[in-house]
Amino acid sequence: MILQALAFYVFAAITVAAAAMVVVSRNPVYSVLFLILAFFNAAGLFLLIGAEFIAMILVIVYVGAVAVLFLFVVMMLDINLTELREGFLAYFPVGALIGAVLFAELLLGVGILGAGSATITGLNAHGAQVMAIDNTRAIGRVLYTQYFYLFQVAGLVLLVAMIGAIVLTLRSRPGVRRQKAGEQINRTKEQSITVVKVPTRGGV
Amino acid sequence: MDIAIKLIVFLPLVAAAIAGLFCRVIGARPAQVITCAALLIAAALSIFVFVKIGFGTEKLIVVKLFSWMESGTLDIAWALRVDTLTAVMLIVVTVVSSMVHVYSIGYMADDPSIPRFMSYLSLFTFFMLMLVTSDNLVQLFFGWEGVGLASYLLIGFWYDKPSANNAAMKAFIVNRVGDFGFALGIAAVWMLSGSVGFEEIFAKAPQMAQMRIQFLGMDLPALETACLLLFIGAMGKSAQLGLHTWLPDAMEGPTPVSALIHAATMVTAGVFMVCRLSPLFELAPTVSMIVTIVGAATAFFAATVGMTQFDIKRVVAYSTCSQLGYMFFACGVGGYSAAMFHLTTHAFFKALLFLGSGSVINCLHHEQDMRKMGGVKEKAPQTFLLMWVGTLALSGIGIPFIFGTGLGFAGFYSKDIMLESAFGVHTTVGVIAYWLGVIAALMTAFYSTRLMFMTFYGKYRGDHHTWDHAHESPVVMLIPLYVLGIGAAFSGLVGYDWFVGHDWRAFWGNSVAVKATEEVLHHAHEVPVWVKLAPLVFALVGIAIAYYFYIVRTDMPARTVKRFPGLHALFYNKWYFDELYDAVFVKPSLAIGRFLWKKGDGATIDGLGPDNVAARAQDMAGILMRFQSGYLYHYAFVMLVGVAGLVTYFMLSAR
Amino acid sequence: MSSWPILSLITFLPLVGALFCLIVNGPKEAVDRNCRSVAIVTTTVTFLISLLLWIQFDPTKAGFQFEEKVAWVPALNIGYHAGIDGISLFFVLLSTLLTPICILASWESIKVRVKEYMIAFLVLETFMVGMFCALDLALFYIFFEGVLIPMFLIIGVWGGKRRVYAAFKFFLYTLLGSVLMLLAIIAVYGQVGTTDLPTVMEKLDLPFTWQCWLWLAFFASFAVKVPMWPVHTWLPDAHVEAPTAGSVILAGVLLKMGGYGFLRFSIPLFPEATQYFAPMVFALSLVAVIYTSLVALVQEDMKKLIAYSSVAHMGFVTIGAFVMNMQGVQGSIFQMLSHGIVSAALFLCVGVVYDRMHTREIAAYGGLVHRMPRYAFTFLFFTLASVGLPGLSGFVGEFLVLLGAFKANTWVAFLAATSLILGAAYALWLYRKIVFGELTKDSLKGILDMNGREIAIFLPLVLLTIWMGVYPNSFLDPMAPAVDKLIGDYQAALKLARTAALVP
Amino acid sequence: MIVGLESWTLARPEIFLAAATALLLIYGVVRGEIATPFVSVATSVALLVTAALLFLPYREGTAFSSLFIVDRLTATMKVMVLVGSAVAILMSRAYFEQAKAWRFEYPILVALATLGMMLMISANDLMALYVGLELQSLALYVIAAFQRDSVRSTEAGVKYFVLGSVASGMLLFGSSLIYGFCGGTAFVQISGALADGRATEIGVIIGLVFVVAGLAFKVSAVPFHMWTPDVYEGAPTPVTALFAVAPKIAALSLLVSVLMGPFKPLFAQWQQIIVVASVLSMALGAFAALRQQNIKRLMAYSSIGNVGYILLGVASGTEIGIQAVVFYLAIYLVMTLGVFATILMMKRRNIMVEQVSDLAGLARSQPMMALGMLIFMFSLAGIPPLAGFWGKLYIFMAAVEAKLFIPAVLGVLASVVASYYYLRIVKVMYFDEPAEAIDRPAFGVNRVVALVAAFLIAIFSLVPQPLSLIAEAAAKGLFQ
Amino acid sequence: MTIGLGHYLAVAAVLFTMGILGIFLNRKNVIVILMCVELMLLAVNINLVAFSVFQGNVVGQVFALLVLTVAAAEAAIGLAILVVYFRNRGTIAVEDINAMKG
Repeated sequence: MILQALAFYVFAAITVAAAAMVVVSRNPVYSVLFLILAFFNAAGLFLLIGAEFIAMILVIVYVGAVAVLFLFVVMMLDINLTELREGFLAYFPVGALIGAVLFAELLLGVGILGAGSATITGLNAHGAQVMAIDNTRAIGRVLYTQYFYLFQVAGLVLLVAMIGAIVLTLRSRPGVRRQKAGEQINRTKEQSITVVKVPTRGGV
Repeated sequence: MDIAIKLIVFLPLVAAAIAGLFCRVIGARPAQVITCAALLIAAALSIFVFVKIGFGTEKLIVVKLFSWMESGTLDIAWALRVDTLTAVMLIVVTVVSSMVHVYSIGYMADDPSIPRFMSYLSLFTFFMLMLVTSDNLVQLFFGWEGVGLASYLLIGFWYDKPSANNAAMKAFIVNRVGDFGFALGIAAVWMLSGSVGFEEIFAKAPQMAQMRIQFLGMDLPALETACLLLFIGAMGKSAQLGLHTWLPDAMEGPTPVSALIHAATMVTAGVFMVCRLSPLFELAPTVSMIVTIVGAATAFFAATVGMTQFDIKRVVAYSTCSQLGYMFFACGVGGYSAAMFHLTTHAFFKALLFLGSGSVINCLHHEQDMRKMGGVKEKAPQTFLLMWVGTLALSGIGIPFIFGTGLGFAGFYSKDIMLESAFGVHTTVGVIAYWLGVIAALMTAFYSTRLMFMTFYGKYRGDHHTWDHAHESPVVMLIPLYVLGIGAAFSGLVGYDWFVGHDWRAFWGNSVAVKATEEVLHHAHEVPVWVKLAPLVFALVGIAIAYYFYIVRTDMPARTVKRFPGLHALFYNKWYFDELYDAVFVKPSLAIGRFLWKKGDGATIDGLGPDNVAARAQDMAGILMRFQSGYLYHYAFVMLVGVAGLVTYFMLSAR
Repeated sequence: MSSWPILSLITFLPLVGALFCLIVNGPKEAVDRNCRSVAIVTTTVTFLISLLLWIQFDPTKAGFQFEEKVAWVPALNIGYHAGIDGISLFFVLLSTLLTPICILASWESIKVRVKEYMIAFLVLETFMVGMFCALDLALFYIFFEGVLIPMFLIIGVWGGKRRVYAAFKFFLYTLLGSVLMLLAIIAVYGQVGTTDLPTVMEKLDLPFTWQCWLWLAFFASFAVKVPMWPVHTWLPDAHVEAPTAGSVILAGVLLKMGGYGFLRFSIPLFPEATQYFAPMVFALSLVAVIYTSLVALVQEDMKKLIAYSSVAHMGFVTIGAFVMNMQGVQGSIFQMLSHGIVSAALFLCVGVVYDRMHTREIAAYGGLVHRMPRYAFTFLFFTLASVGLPGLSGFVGEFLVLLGAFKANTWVAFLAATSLILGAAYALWLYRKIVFGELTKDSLKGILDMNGREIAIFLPLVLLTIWMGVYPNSFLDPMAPAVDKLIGDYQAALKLARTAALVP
Repeated sequence: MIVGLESWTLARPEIFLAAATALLLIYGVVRGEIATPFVSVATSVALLVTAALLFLPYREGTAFSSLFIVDRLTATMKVMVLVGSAVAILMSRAYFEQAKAWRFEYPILVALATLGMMLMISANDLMALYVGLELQSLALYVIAAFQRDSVRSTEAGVKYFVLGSVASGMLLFGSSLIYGFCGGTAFVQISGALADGRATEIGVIIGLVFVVAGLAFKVSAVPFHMWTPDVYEGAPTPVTALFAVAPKIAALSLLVSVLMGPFKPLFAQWQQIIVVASVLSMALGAFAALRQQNIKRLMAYSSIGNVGYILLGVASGTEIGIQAVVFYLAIYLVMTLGVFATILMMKRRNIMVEQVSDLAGLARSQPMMALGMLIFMFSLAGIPPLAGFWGKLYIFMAAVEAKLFIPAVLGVLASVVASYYYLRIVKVMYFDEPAEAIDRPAFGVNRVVALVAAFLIAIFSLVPQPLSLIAEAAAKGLFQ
Repeated sequence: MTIGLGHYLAVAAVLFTMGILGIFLNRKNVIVILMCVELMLLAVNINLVAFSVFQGNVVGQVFALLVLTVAAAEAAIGLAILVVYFRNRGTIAVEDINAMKG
C-alpha cells in the first residue's frame, strides 16, 4: 500500500508540475513536451487504480497522435518565442485569486476537504469491490453493445474532423506536380511508347 | 308672447350671422340695414314685453327651448325666462343697442369693415339678451362669456392697433378671473341645491343658508361661500375694484362699443346677476357686506381717478366704473330695485355721454385728448346740448321736494335712492358706503362738468387743420343721441314709482328679493332730510369747483397738481393697479412659465428622464462595448468569473 | 343587434384600403393620385359606416353592443372580442371622422412618398378603431401599441427637423409605459385565466396590494399616453415635429387612448386602488393643468403651445375620470371628444399657415387677418372653443368636470379652474400674435386665404363644435347608461371591499 | 445487449440524414467542385426530407439502450433545426460564390452539424449529449472559418473554437461530477439519484453549474456569450444566419430537456442560474447593441437578448414556460432567417455590405425590401401586432405564472431599450436620406426567403393559434 | 495511508484549475491555449476514471474513452483552424486576434 501511495504521489506531483510547465514555458515546443509528460504520468495514475485500457489509450492516442500533432503544428507554424508580456503580471493576481477560489470550492464541493467527505467514503465502499473481470474486457463488453450508438457517433465526429481538417487546410496549388497514381497505372502501352521505325543505315 | 321673446333674443343672432358670414356678398349697406332693423324690431318687441310683464299680471314667463346638458342629476335647459327684472334689462339692452346700431352707421361710415362691426354688435346684443333671459346659472354663464367674447372682438376691432389688441386680451383675461369665481360659484350652488335653475335654487335658498361647506380645507357657511364666488364673477364683469383694470383700457374700441358694452349693458351684467340672485344674496349677510364695501370703494376710487384723466373716453369710463360701484353697494345693502333703477337710468345717460363723446371725437377727427379740445360747442351745438343733459343726469342734479319726489334728471332719482338705501339700513358699512358715495358724487359732478368745460368751452387747443374740418355729427348719429337724451332726462322721473316708489311691489313681482327690498325701501324713504340733500349739495359743490378750475381760474388745476403731487400721481396713474398687477401676476407668470419650461421640462424632466436615460443607456452600451475587447483571454476570463461566481453563490447559500 | 360584423368592418376596412395602396404601381404621379383617392374613399366610407353605429346604437343600454366574439388564440384564452358601449362609441366615431380629415389635410402638403403615407394612415386608423372596440385585454393591447408603428413612421418620415428625436422619444416613452401594462394584463390573465374583458370584470378579485401594483402598471401606460405630468415631455416634441395630420391624429385620438384606458380598465378592474390613488391622480393632473398652462404662456412655437395646452386640457380629463361621479366622468369623456375635435382643428389651423410659410415660429407671423379673414375666423373659432367658451364644445366638458370635481374636492375644482384664466391667456396671446396686428412682414404679404379644400376640412369641425356645445345631449345621452354602470359598479365594489374589511 | 429494430426505426430520420450526407459526400468527392450546386440543393432536400420523416409517421420512445429519446418536444425542435439549416444552406450560394468559397463541403458540414444537433436534442444520457454536442460544435467551428482566406472568418473560427472547447471542458467537468455523485450518466439514473436526496449536495450543484455553463455557452447566454458578437460578425454571413438559428434552437432544446429532465429535482437551484443568465442576457442584448454599426454584430446582440427571453420561459419551469420557449423559437427562427436573407441581399456595386448605415434610404430605393425588414424589426422588438409580440407575451405569461415578477419587469424594460436599436434600423431605412443605393436584389433564394418570412410573420401575427397548438403539443411531452 | 478517490479528485481539480487559468493567464499563443484545454480534458478523464473505478461501474471509463476520441478530433480541427488563421495573419499570438471587438 505504501508503495502504491508513493507511486501515486510521484505520478500526481509530476503530472501537476508538468501541467504547470505547459502553461508557463516560454517555448511552445517545451509546452508540448511537458504536455506529453503530464499525459504519461496521468496514464500512470490510471494504471494505479486499475484502468489499464484507458491508460494505454491515453498513451497511444494522446501521446502518439494528438501531442505529436501539436508538435508538428508548432514546428510548422514557426512561432517565435514571445516574451511574457506585462499583461501577464497585471492580470495574474486577480486571475490567480479567482482560480484559487474556484479551486478551493472544487475541493470543498466534491468533498475532498471538510463537510462532504461522507459522500466520498460512501463511494469508496462501492469501489472496494474490484471488478470481477479485467478492465479491458469490461469496456469491450459494453462499448459495442450498450454504447454502440456512442461508438457510431464518435465515428461521425472523427469524420467531421477529417472533412474539417481537409477543407480548411488542403490547398491545390497550381503548378505543383503531383504523382497521379491512377494515370500511371492506367497508362497503356499505346500511350507511353511510340514505336518508331528508324530507317537504318540512313545516317544522321 | 313666446314668439316675441324668441324674436327679441334671436333676431340679433340671425342678423349677426347674416352680416358676419355673408358680409362680402351683401356689402356694407345691407348689413347695416339688416342689423339695425333687427334691433329696432327687438327694441319694439321689448317694449311690448316690458309693458306686458311690468304692468301686467303675468309676472313670469319661461320659454323652454330645448335641453342643453343632462348628466346624472344635472339637467340644464336652454330657456328664456322673462320677468320684470329681465324685462327691464330687455328694454335697456335693446333700446341702447338699437340706438348704438343706428349711431354706428354714422360713426363708422369710413371704416372698411362695417359688416363685421355690425355683426359683432348684433352678436353682442344676442349674448346680452341670452344673459338677461337666462333661466339658469349656466345659461347666464353662456351669455356672460358670450358678451365677454363680443367685448373682446369689439375692443380689438381695430386689430392693427397693438394697444387695442392688448386691451382686448386684457379685458377677456381679467374677466376670466371673475369667471373663475363665477364658475366655482355655479358649482357650489349646484352642489348645495342640486340644481342650477333659478326657481329650484331660490326654493332651496333657506336650506342652503343653513348648510356648511368644506371649501379649500375650510369649513364655511355654504351660501356665503357660493355667493362670494358668484360675486367675484360679478366683480370681473362689472369692473369692480381689483378687477376694474380692463375697463379703461377697453376704450381702445370704437366709441359706440364703449357706449353699448362698456357703459350701458355688459358691465352692468354683474349688477344684474346680483339682483337676479338677490334671493341668495339677501340670505348671505357677510357677502352682502363685502359687496357693499367693494361697491363703495369702487365708486370712490374710480371717481378719484376720473378727476385726473385727460382722455375723454377714459373719464367716462372711470365714471362708469364708479357708477357701477354705486349699484353694487346698493345691492349690498339690499336695495336691489334701487340698483336696477340706477342701472336703467345709467344706461341711458352713460350711453348718451359716450355717444356724445363719440360725436365730439368724430367731430375732431378722432382726437380723444381733452387737452387738445376746447370750444367745441360752436361746431357741435346739438351734441353740446345733449352732453349737458347727460352730465347733469350723471351728476344727479334735480330740484328736490317738488312733486313729492322732486324733479330732476334721471340720475337724481336713482343715485339718491341708492344713497338713501345705504344710509337707511343703519349699518356701519351702510353709513360708510353712504359717505363714500356722497364724496364720490362730488367728484362725479366735478369730473363730468370738467369734461364739459374742457371740451366745449374756452378756446380750441388742437391744431387748426382739424378745427377747420370740425363739424356737427350727421343726423343718423344725432337721432340716437336725442333718444337717449330723452331717456337720460326723464327715465328717472317716469320710473321712480315703479322701480323704487310705492308701486314697486306690483312692478317687480318676485323678480328681486322681496323681503330685503321691502325693508330697504322702507328705510330709505324714512331717512332724514339732510341725507337726501347731501348728494345734491355735494354735486353742486363739485360743479362749482369745476367751474372755478376750468372756466374762472384755468391755472388752478396745474397749481393743485403742484400742491399735491403725490396724490395726483396716485390718481393719475390709476392707483398703480396696472403696474402692481404686472409686477405681481403677469411678469411672475411668464417668468415661472419660462422657468418651468426650460428648467422644469427641459432640464429636470427631460434631463433626468428620457434624455438622461438615453444618455446613460448609451454610456452603458459604451462600457459593454469596451468589455467586448476582442481578446480571447478576456472572454475566457468572463466565463470563468461567471462559473466561479455561481459556484461561490451556491457554496455560500448552501451553508 | 345587427347580424353583420359592423365593428370588424369598420376596423379592417382601412386595412383593405392600405392593401390596395400597397399594390398600386406605376409612374409617381399616378401612384400618388391613386393612393390619395383610395385613402380618402376608404376612410370616408369607413366614417359613413361608423355613423350607422350611432344610428343603431341603443342609448338606453349600459352594456356592450354590436358584440363580436371569435376564439382567436384558444391556447391562451385570447379571443377576438369587439363591442362598444356608450363610452367607446364616440371615440370610434372620432377616429373615423378625423382620419378622412387628416387625409384631406395632407392632400397637398405631403408630396413625397405619398403611398407610404396613406398606407400608414390607413393602418393607423385600423389600430385606433380596433383599440376602441376591443373587449379583450390582449386585443386591446395589440391595437394600443400597434398604433406606435404607423405613428413612428409618420413622425419620422414626414416630420420636421428634429423628427428623429421626436419619433424615438414618442415611441420609446409610450412603449415604456405600455410594457408595464402588458405585465399587468398578464397578471390579470394569470388570475382569471382569460383576457376577455367582460369575464375579467366579473371574476377579477384581487387583494388590495395587488390591485395597487396592477393599477400602477396600467397607470404607467395610460399616464404616458394621456399624457400626465411629469411624463408629458414627449408630447410637445412629437407634436412639433409631426406633420400636420400626424399632430391632428396625435392630439385628436392618440391622447384619448389614455383617458379611455382609465375608464375602460383602471377604474372597473381595480376599484379600490382607483380610490386609493385618486388623490395622486388629482395632484398630477392639477400640476399638469397649472404647470403646462404656464409653460404654454411662453412658447415660441405654435404647435408647442397647442401641445402644452393639450396637456393642460387632458389634465381635466383625468380629473374628471377619477372624481367618479356622473358629471365628472361624462365631462371627462366629453372633454376628450371636444378636445379631439378642437385641438385637431387647431393643429389643422397651424398646418394651414405652415403649408404656406413653412415655419411654426410665432414670431414669423402677425396680421394674418388682413390677408386671410376666413382663416382668422376659423382660428378664432377654435381658439375660443379651446378656451371653453360656453356654447362651443370645450365648455361642456370642462364645466361638467368642474362640477364633478367640486363635488369631490373643492381644492381640485379650485385649482383646476385656474385654467380658465391661464387657458384664455395663452390661447388669446397666440391668436393675437399670429392673426392680429399689422401685416408688416414681407413674407406674409402674398399669403393666400384658405381654399375650398381647406374650408371643406374645417366646416364639419366647426359645425360639430357648435353642435357639441349647444346640444351636447346627443352625445351625453348615449354614454349615460354606460357611465352610470361604471360608477355603480365602482361604488358597489368599494362597498363590498369595505364590508369585507369589516367582517374579520 | 442487441440493438433492436425499434431503435433503428426511432432513429430513422437521423440514419437517413447520416446516410444521405455520406452519399453526397462521396458524390462530391468524386465529382469535385462541379458538384457543389447539386450537393447543396440535395443536402437541403435531405434535411427537409429528414424533417418530414420525423412526423411521417411520428413515433416516440427511447432507443439504443435509452441513450436516445424521441418525443414531441424533440421532434418539434428537430424540425425547426432542420428547416433552419436547410434554408441557411439555400441562402448561402450567392454569398459563397461571391467569396469564391463555394464548395460542396459546406453543405455536407452543415448537414453533419445538423445531425449533431438532432443527436443532442435527442440525448438521453450525458455521454450522448456530449458526443452530439461535439459533432455539432466541431462542424460549426469549421464552417465559421470556412472562408479560409478571410482574416475575419478564420478569426471567428479561432475564437469560436477556443472558447467552445473551454465550454466543452466545463461541461465535461460538470458531467464527470454529476456522474460521480449520481452513479451514472443516463438521465433517468441522474434524476433518480437526485430525487433520492442527493439534490442538495454541493458537489452535485457544482456539477450542475458547470453543465449549465457549458450549455449556456452554446445558447450564448450571458456571461458565456462573449464569443457571439465576434463570431457573428466574422463568420461568413450565411454561416452567421445558420448560427443564429439552428445551433441556438438545438442548444436551447437540449437545455430544456436536461434541466427539465434529469435535473428537475434541482429546479430550485437551476432556476436561479437561469434567471440570472436570462436577466443578464436581456439586459446585455438590449444595451450593448445600442451603438453597433455592423448589422451582423447587432444581430448577435439581438440574439443574445432573445435568448434571454427564451431563458425566462425555461426558468419558469412550467408547461406554459416550455410552450413559450417552443413558440418563441419558432417565431425567432422565421424572423432571423428573414433578417439574414435581407442582409444577404445588401449589395452595393455587387459587393456585400453589412453596415447599418448602408441601409440608408432603403425605403425609397427598395421599398419591398425595406418593408420586409420593417416587419422583422418590429417583430423582433416585440411590438404588437407582429408575431414577435406573441412570443414575448407567451414568455411573460409563463414568467408571471411562475411568479418571476422582477425578472419579468426587467425583461420588459430591457425590451424597451432593445426596441431602440431595432427602431434605429427602421429609422435608417425610412427616415434617412438615401446613401448610394443598394443594388436591386436579383431574384433568388434570399428574396424568396425574405418574402416568405415576412409573409409568415404576418400570418403568425394574425393567426398565432397553429403555432401555439404545436407548442402545446410539444411541451406536453415533458409533462406527462 | 490509502489512496482514495479524494486524492484523484484533488489531482483532477488541480489540473482543471491550471488548465482554466492557463487559458487566460497565458499571453503567448493560441496553441498553448489548446494545450490547456487538453489539460482540462485530462482532468475530466481523471475524474471519470476515478469515479468509475471507485463506483465499480465501467460507464466512466467509456465516457473517458469518448472524451479521448473527441479530444483528438477537436485537436485536429483546432489546429487546422489555427493553420488557416496563421496563413492569413502570419501570427497566432493571442494578442493579435482581435480584428473584431466592441
